[in-house]
Amino acid sequence: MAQPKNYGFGEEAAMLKESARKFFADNFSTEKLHSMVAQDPNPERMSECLWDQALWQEMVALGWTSLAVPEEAGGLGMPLAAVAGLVEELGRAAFPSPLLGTLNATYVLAACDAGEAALAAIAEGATATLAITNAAGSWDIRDTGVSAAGGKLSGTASFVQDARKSDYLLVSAASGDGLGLYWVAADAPGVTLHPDAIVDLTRDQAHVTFDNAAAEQVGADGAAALERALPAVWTLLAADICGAAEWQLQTTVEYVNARQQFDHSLGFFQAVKHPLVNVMCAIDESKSLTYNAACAYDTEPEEAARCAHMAKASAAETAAFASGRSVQCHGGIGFTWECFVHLYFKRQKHSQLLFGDAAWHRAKLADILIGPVAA
Amino acid sequence: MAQPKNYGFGEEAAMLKESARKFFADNFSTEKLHSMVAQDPNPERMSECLWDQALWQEMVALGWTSLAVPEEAGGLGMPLAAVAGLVEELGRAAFPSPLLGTLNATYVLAACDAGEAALAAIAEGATATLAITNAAGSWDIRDTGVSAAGGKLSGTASFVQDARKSDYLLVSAASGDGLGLYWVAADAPGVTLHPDAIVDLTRDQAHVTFDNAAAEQVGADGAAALERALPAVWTLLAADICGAAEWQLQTTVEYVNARQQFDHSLGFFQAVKHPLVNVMCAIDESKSLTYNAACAYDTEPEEAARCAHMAKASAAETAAFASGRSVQCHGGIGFTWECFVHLYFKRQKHSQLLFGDAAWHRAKLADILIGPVAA
Amino acid sequence: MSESARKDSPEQAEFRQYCQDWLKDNTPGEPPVRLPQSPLEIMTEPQLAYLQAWQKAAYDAGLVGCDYPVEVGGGGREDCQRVANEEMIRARTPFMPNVIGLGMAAPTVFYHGQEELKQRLLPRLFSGEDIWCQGFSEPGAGSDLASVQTFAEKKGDKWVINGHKVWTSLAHFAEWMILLLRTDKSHKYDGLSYFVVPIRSALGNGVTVRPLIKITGETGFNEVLFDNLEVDDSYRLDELGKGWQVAMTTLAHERGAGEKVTPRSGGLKSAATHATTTGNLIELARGAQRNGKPATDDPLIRDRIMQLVIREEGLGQNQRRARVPALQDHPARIMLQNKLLSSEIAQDTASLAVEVAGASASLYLGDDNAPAGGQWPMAYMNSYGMTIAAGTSEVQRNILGERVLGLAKSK
Amino acid sequence: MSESARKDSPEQAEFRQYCQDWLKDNTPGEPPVRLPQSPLEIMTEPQLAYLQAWQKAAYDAGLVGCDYPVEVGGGGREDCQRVANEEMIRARTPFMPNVIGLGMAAPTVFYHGQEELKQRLLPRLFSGEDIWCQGFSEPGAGSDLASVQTFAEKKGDKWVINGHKVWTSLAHFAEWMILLLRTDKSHKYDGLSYFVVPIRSALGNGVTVRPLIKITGETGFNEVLFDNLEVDDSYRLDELGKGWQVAMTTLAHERGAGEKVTPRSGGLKSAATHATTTGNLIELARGAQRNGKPATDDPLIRDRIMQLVIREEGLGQNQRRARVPALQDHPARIMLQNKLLSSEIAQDTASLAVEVAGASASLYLGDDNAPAGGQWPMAYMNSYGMTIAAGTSEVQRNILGERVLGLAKSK
Repeated sequence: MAQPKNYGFGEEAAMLKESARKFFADNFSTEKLHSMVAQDPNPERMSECLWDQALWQEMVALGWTSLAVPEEAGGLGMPLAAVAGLVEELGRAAFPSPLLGTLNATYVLAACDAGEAALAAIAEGATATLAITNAAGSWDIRDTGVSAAGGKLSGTASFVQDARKSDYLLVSAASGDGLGLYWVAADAPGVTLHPDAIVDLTRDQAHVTFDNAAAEQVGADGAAALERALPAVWTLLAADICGAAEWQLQTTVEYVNARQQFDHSLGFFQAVKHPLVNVMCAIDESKSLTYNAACAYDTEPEEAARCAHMAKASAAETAAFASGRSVQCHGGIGFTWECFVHLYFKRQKHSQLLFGDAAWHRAKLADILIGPVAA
Repeated sequence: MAQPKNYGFGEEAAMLKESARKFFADNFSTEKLHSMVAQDPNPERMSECLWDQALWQEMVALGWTSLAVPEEAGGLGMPLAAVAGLVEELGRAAFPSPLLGTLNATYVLAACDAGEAALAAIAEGATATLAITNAAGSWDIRDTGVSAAGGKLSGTASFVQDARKSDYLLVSAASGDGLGLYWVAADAPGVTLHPDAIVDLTRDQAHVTFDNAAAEQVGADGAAALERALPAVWTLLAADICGAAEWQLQTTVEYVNARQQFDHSLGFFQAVKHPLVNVMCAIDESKSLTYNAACAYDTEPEEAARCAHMAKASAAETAAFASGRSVQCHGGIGFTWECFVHLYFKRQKHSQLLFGDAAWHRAKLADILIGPVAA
Repeated sequence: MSESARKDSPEQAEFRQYCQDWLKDNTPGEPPVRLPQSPLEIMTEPQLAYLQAWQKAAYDAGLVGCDYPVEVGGGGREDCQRVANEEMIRARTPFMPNVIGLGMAAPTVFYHGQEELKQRLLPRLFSGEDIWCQGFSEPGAGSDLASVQTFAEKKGDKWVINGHKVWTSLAHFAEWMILLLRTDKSHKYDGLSYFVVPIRSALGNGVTVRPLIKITGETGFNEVLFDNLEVDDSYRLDELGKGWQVAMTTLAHERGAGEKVTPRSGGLKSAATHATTTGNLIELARGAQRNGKPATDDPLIRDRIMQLVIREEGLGQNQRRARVPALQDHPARIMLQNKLLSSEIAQDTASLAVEVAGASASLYLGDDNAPAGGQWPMAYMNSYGMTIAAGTSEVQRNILGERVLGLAKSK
Repeated sequence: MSESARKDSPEQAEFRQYCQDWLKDNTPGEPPVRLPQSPLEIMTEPQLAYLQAWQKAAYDAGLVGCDYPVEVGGGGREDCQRVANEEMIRARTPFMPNVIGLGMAAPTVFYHGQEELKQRLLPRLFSGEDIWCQGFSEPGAGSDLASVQTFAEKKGDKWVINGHKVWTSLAHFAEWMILLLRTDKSHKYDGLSYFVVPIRSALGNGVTVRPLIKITGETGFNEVLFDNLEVDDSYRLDELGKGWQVAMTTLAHERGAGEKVTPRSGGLKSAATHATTTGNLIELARGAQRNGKPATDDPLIRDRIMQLVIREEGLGQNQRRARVPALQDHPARIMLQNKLLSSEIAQDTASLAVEVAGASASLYLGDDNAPAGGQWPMAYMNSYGMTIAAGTSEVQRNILGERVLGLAKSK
């Protein structure tokens, strides 16, 4: 199936993106974000989970959590290209929420053989997140820290994103039959959330222990489902990064235009101007690759992994680069807690490494384009 | 044995370096170099070997070819730190000559068990070069394209530097007893030089075929001798690169100071200024590491490989970076044959890759500092 | 149906079919001579003749200048050049030799020339019968283009031109030149005017063309000296003193940001010779050895090639996204990056290829053992032409910072 | 004999032996509190007390201020501070808390203060009893230091100071501040003067110190507000209007390019806490997993670590080469690179460490599972303090380009 020239990003998608941008602009300024999540600067602070639940309920009411749910499961069944547009705006606002986790779970469930009930729950407003990573932080599909036997889970899932904002966990677990996927309420018996104390102030994270916890198997061939769905996960994270990076760029441009040194605005100096241009070019590369990956996911599944590896590899580099320049170009003020750039800096460093850093994705891409290394 | 603080770079070394600089400044301007080697710009030209043999004879008379020959073999036995100083000046002048090859051969011979006669020949003014690389351009010691049997050589040595300027070849060859080193006149029966058509106008290069050619074995354990001596080879090449890079930097600085655009000299613009500062810092790193490597070779042989890998890895990067900036900062004129920067650009690209590029040396360094990768 | 065809208007759809049909029968076969890497490097008459014949055929068939009015020799179509380009590139036709004419001179003459001049010059420009060159840069005016000193003095109703232009690609074949010069020494920008001038017919009679040799050893561009060349006032484009504004039209089209789509065929992927692409880089790496194994097995090489693959694909996807209005942040933001990014990607690709080739990268065109015939080191050197000419990368970054991000002008 | 001792003068050799003997018995044991990563980040009184006690002991033993004259509290020795530093670093003593005093205030007061002032201030500076801070930067004067607006107005024989300084490390503990201010609004550079002013004794009486919180969440620097602070004219250094020249003495010493060697102990390698070195990075990589194997087995990680190892060693060897006159290209060329290179190497080292830690790099100081206690992400964030403070990397490159390469001033 050939890809549409416009990424399948039609009018409906454009309206969704525009309305999301307006929603965050109207309801959730960076100032509000800062006053919500950055109350306690103590670097040894315990883990916190601070978010605007009232606003979240509005988002649910707008249907944003069920966008990706297939129509037959009660959702809107919108293409990933449209969802990516929404997530780009989410990233631009750095809005703390379980949206990304819920979307991720949606794509995985949709690739499962028995995900209908869980998808229906999501379509009705339930939130969820992926619990598929082991304590070593491996991004390889088969590396889980959880095992399953007789429908019960044991072990630990680490680096679970926005766990405390999520009603359900979608867990990968190994058993004699291979890797399975399981759906379990976050507050189910035998499930314990251990919040992590993390750098990123706009997310929460936990490791989750399972002590013989009863769970519903939703995917018998978990590896196949993850292989199909992870390109969507990478694409959405790339979209989030692009939005956040655009905020970093625009905020920094504003600052260097206003700040005067040596009788010129800072933006006059090529040592400031050229790196910011490079940031812009990096963002554009990542954005274009993100929509390409979304479109491939929607229309050419056999190309989805290749395109998504490119998108996340590019976005990971963009996240790191845009973050570094946003602080450096802000100078001394950028190094303080009171300047908002640190919020995005920390979110981006987190996103950069999540679900595979640039080198990891490039290695996978090379396996596709060049072929694996001879043993 | 502890290293001297000053790299063992004493008064004698300083005088040698200073006199070499003066020698080239007085006798061999870049203009002279250009008119000698750049007569034929045709990119499909055949291989050429253009050099100033009269000046070379003066250098031999000054004793420069026997500097590194041990005193007991009739040479001056100067430390590598001092020789590196001379080679830095050679690189700055980009002087086409068999000096580097002869010095390389000297260090390898000095590490051999039966190199005395060959060293004596060098002390008396003979020139030589290493023929230790196979057609695949492998820099690993054991990868030779030549085999030995009964004192006769067969096969091909590739990428032999300044072959047509050399009286003798020092050849590595595999036999049933392992890797041996052999000394053979370049015009001996059974030895045929096939000149390569190369980019670099300041060197000549050839592949050499051996057809049952009689040769004298000078090193029974060739691998051990090369392992001992190659750090000196890498260090001298790094020194050559540093000298050439300094020429590139100074020439470019002069140009950007003179050239006016937008009512300022080009050097006013940070997009020119900062890259040139980065070139300077890269050169200084490489220089410091080069003298450190030379000093280690002289005084702490067990550290020689570690330090020389650093020096050549650093210098290879510096060669590439300084070359790129020298052309870019010269703008349109730098892109022409008539501007001298192309001579150094081409020499540096050649040096960058010769005897191991940056990544190759870093991989070897990692084996030393981290330990080899578990199989 | 191809992806490009998906959004065709009826006119475009019909034209696309026409192009496909014509190209099926008329795409030229193997060239009788080795072609250069780009039209700007055409060195010999046989190269030129082969490429000129192709351009003429394509023009006669209506695939060149489609969107220009019929009166000036165009096809009178609407937004069809894009379609013709897509089909010619798909058909891997050779490139067209009159690149400066098509990409820069045609839109400039069209938007700023008098009607009579357009009707006279454009048909032979489109057909490739008249090759054009560009006289902008001077020894003292590179990045700072507005400081050109070539001067035209009014004598009667003629202009007498004196000066010195450099880096003029194709001047040795050109009939015409677009020429930025000075008619008033007292104003930097407002003292500039813009002419078209005959080159070939004035050789030895006010015009001297001297080849410049490139760092690679190739010829291909020239310096052009004007010594009292007399030209008619009708060769002036737009008003006196408006040369800078006219030049902006030229440069916008050069950067791909102009109103007219440049007729393009061939392109990198169909070049008869070696192209600086990651695909070719991977081929090189498969054949090169590193530590006794194919270089494609080296994780560092793999990673660095993938970095370039991603940049190359990003650039391609930029072009695609630039046509989706809802995914734009600023109208010119993507298009103004093209030249900067494509030249730097090409440079880094060639640079990595040289590293991958390793010791063999020392071998040049004249060597039988050189990988890819020695074209990688040549491509690497030529890449500096791309990052320097037509606005250095430094100037491109200024333009992007100032026009798109709104940062203060660095000058 | 150690390599450092090889070139000692007789005085230095004797002094070195003395230092070694003293340090054998007097190097402090494990600190009772967790120490910060650098003296500039001292946050608590117990940290300060421990470090102050060490500095006092070292001063009393003659290891601090050795090269200053006896009259100002120094040791009256010649080129011996270097020796003491080497031995203290070898002995892995803690760092000294009064870094700004020792490194910047002492040489400035010494070269520009009146005799009486020197004799009064320097002994307690060397001993660490009086902590010093630096009042240069302002909200509107960062890289463009000469645009400071803090103003001193002459009233009788007193000066009345009003203004706002920022990024003043250690101000919350400081007795004294070196202060660059304006005494004339009509000249940018020549309107500047330089004072030493009491901070602690004037708190609430013309001086307010407010902590600023860093991006990491740590405190450690401050803003200092002057509201009609009265100071005596004897606190002025050098002539009125010569503040910029005096500040150059301060900055030269800050960049390690001044005449006086700064007393230094500890240093990165002996810091009680985690240091941003490639050695620690390799340890981290040994413990981290990548694709099911130690990250030290990953060829890309190995390569990138080696890039940093080489830069780190290059910086160290630069220091060594800077003392070999025959291997210099320009007197200040190497030393002026120090700050730029060391800060960027630290930044890149911490950045790579964060990548090596991977998912675990999300974990911060308060998390029990954080690799190295979460100090790598903190070090990465703190590294921007290093590339921004005391002349941003951009300003450092200007300085190098202008002073060493002789390029035109960018302003």
